[in-house]
Amino acid sequence: MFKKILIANRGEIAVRVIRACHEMGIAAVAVYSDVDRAALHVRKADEAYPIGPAAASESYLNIQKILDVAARSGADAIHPGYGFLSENAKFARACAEAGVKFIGPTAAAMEAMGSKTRARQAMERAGVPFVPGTSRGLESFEQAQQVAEQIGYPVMLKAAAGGGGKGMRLVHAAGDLKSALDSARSEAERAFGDGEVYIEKAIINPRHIEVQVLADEHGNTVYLGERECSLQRRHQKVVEEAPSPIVDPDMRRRMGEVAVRVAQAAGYTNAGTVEFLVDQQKNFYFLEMNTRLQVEHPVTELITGLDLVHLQIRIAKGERLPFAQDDVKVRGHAIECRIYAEDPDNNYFPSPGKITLLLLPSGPGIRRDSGMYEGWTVPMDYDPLLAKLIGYGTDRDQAIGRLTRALSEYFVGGIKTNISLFRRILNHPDFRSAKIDTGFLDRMLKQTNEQPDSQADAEATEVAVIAAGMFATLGSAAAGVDERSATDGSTNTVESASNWKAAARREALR
Amino acid sequence: MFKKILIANRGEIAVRVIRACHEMGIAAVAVYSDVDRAALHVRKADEAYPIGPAAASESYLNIQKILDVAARSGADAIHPGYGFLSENAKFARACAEAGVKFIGPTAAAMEAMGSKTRARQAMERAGVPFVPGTSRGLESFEQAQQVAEQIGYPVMLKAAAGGGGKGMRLVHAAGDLKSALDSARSEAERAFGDGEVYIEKAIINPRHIEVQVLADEHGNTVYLGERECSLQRRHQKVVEEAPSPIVDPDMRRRMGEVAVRVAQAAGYTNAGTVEFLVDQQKNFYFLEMNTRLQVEHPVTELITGLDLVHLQIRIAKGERLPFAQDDVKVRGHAIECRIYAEDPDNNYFPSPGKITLLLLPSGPGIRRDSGMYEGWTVPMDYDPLLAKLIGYGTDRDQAIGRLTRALSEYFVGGIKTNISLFRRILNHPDFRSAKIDTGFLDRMLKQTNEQPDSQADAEATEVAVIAAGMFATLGSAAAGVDERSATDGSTNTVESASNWKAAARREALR
Amino acid sequence: MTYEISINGKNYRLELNQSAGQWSCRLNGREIEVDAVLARPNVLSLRIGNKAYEVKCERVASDVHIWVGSQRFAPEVRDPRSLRSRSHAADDHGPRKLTAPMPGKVVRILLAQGVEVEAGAGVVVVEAMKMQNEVKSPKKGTIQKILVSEGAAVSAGDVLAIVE
Amino acid sequence: MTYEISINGKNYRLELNQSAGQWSCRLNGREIEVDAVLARPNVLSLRIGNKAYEVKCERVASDVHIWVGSQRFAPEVRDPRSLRSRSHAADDHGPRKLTAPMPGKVVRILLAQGVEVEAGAGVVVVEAMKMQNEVKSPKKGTIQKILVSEGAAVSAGDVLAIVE
Repeated sequence: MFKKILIANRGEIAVRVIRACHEMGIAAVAVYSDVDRAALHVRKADEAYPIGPAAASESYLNIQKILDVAARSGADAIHPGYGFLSENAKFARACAEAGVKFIGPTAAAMEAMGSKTRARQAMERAGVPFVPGTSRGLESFEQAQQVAEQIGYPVMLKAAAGGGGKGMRLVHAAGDLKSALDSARSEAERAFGDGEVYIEKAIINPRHIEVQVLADEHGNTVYLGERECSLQRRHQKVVEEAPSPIVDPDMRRRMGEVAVRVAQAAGYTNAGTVEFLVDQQKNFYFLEMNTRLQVEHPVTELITGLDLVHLQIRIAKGERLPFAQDDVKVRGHAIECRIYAEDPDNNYFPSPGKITLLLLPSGPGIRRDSGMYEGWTVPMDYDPLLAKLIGYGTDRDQAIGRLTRALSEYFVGGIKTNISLFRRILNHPDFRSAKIDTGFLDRMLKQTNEQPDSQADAEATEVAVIAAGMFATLGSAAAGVDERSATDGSTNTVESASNWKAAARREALR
Repeated sequence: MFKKILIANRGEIAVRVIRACHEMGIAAVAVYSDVDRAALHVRKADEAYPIGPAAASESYLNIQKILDVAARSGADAIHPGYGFLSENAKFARACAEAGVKFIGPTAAAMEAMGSKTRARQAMERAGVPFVPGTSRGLESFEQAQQVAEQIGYPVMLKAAAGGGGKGMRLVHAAGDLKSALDSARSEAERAFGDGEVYIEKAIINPRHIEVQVLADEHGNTVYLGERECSLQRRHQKVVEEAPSPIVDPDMRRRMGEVAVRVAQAAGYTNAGTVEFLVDQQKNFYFLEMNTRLQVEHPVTELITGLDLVHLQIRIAKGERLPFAQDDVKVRGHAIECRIYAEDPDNNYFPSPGKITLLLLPSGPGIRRDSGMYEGWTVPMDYDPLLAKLIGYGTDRDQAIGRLTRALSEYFVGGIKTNISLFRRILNHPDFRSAKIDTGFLDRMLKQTNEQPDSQADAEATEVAVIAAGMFATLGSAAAGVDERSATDGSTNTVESASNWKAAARREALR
Repeated sequence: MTYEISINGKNYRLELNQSAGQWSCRLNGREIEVDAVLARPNVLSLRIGNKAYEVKCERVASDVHIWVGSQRFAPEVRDPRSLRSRSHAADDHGPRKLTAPMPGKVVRILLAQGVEVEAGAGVVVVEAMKMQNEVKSPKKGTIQKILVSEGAAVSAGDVLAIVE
Repeated sequence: MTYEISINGKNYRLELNQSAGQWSCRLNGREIEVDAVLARPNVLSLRIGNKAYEVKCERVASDVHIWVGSQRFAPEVRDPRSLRSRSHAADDHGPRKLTAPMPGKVVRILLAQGVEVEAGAGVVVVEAMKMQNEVKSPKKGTIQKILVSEGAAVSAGDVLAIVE
């Protein structure tokens, strides 16, 4: 087995991988930027190396710096986590050249999947179902018109190099096609330096369902069931669950077999995810393959009883999959909430800052993967994901019940989080009855917050009044260390690294 | 479903039952003694009622006080947890008479199991395998001699009303029988007010393996696999796991079917546990039935994917078991560590006091059921169980790996705990290879702590020296609120209830 | 000790006395049986009658919030030794401050000093975690002052501009 | 700042200076590269060279323990502004105190004032959590003084008796 693994990431996923290393008796090497010295992944690692300023381009995205640390620390493998360099073929190749094992697919497999249109050609040969449309970029507006007529409106324009909704346009009628095509192209050009745009039939209110696959380096590929990821905001997943409430064993098998064909067509190894769009008739269409570990991998772990990171490491070491497809059994139901540092009262804008009070949920069926701790200052430089709260239950209702209970125990003071959002989602009748699609969340957020029970409300208000008086009476004794640190953000740090104001100044100088 | 459930208990199990109530949308009523006002179960409940002084006999064991709270709060059911009144037939009957549903078996079923000898007679009729010996109390020393000759030495003398090793004597030779019988009788008399003693063939180095059963009130009884509970100190379980490393599917079925027969013979309903002794040839003998939820129930929940407390409540409400025996599938492996407030450097004597620093483990495969929190003062009046840390894995090795990892994250400052003990157990070659029996732990504790790696040791010592200097340099800033509360145990409490000194004074006055 | 406490514009008169850990409490003259334990700093285990509540006190910069279970309240407590009183009251008269809703970096100033502004119009753009946030005018009026410049780092609560 | 620190009888000379969050450190004259962040009170995230350690400082009554990962140390730090120095040193001469290992209740006094006592002989029995704990004499000698009476409540570290 590997002796030492470098984790080229930060936050909850870095902590999660470090834990897997320790569980397998492998030393874990952390890297951190100037604003992350006090981060949890540095506390938990066996070795930690600074790799530069807050800006990711100068630290977590800097291939040379990370390979230098690998060399200095003597790490024999690198886990990229998700985001940052995880889907960077150049990095995978550089690792291979440096003689460090990249825990993930080969650079070639990444590139095959990197461009949506090229991936599509390979997949079509493998008989993978696609949304009707062009498999390559459009040459001309005329061609766009022609194809749109064939497949029928509404149609969707998408950037070939795209992702995250950039360069995407929904077109309802022929009249709007020209302007939409132009703006999609220029947006794609700006965003990806590549204006290539293709056209597809638009699926209205689709579900986003993805299939987890695992492939070893000896030609064995299996699927581990699906994840329902339809709850999104700004093309950002917010709640994921497994299994999908609409997928039955037969559909699971059919989607799984397609996913395996996709992986095999790309010569894929290690863990990957095949994304599908599912329409109201439960037809599923290949969307893209994510060549990394997903944020939402825990829901699959809970319903299959497997540890995907352990398996990633074993596969990277050259081991064979320790089980066959028939051994994979889905049991129970799991739901994940992504806890973000966002302000619900301010259109969910990011809310970095110091965590002055943290009360943690635990107990039956609750898994918490977190990168935060009380006293830590959330830097303003990175993705606002703080932690993931995952609930498991014998069935979906129990999972929802446990998660609701755990959310009521969870308290993050000092910064704003989206915890209240999950209460709304989990209580929403359409979510309870699993009537969800990629438009659900935006629709729900447009609704005014359902009227709270006014009597309970009045009672809670009186409690708040009494408590406010008590805290005033108790004064600083009741505030403990928190009050001090609230007024002096630096009391929790010996050095100034994680004092965000300093970070902000550095930021401002760039 | 029930509207409101009273939890007649404290500590981690009260919290665990409150959570189940909230997950099912049921209001939870807590009761607490004077020294438990600040306890976690009071914080988490919807209603909380004081029931008197610290002494359990005047609070948690006081049937009338608890029924009074049930009446005042309008609770329609009572969950007794484990210990305290959980196996008290009088209490179960009093609840029935008061028109409050007791969540557990009937008083009659408890009484049938209460006396080991009477239980034995019922069981023998049901064809349950027993350790050779007398099924009823010994009339005379002569009879004892006679039986001992028949079954052969070594033999074990046991108190009929017994438990916890009281009134138990191991006799190796005929010469020791007389004195052993006399002392066993007088000890049983003192302990249980009942000197009835019986005799059994002594099983040397047995395993203690128990089977979880569930019975609804419509005649359906199922078993949920076994738990290996051989790791004990002073007849107190310390580590439990499921499944047992030595039980294969066939043995599981045979033990399970016997357990179901035992339950049915007693007309048992709700959750119960049938304990077996297993000898080195894997013969299993009925020991006793515990008519309550066990401390170690979580390991069964993790490998079956079920929630036993939810099921207890549904069964008590009159629902049918929602599954059949064939639907029960064992998957993966789970191990539980009982975190006690004990001092490993002082022969594991209890160590109550104020928890000044608490770092909590979480992440994949880790479940934490706890009754403690940072700033809480562990009262000196009750069982020292603070929390349970349970690790789940695809297999036993992964469960051990995850648990070892989580233990290294777990830190309880201000009081002594037995966390270090689990590290020794989990690293012990005999435990790793599952060569365990009820004598394992005492043997291990006799061994001197295995020599630590002296080089790593020297390194850690230097780290400690440097850190000590840094803490000295940083002074009180580094101590935060903890230093204050360490010198003034009352800063964390507005009232004096949880200030243990006050509690101790009250204690002293009794 | 007597407090004037207002929540959502509603005013309460709270008489609170503590002796030997026992509390006596009158809310708007009504006697209420209360009992409290400070479980840890800023966390109260509160009993009112026999109902139990976990109440959290959140102190961020100039704000104090009280959480009852999952509900958040922003009480204003008036008393010498009180939690800092907050009173950017709801009236639209006189100058109003625009404050940064989060720490971040000022990336754009949308309106210059002295110009007219509609209620809800964006004035300053603050960026954090790669997202931009338009800070909007709370009222119709004119921009009396812009207190930050582009590129400046600001913390939550910092005053960015004043509208009159 | 220079400290004399001893652990398990071994003495170390530690020179430690902090400026602008940067530490300089010499241990027994050897220069060591260190870097530390106080993650939260009593928890240091320490880097020595590139090795990372989570170090906890546990303060209970008169004891201060330093935990490196899962290993516990009882350092004695000598310096004016230091952690409280502890020195019930290992020498057997002069009077020695018997202290309560845990809070509890004195249930029995086994030996009276003035009597001879063997090293390791039980002197006082303290009960907590329904278990009884014999507090034993640290040395051979005579019981100079019994400072508690049966039924008394004691906290961890309280002196129960003195053996001379």
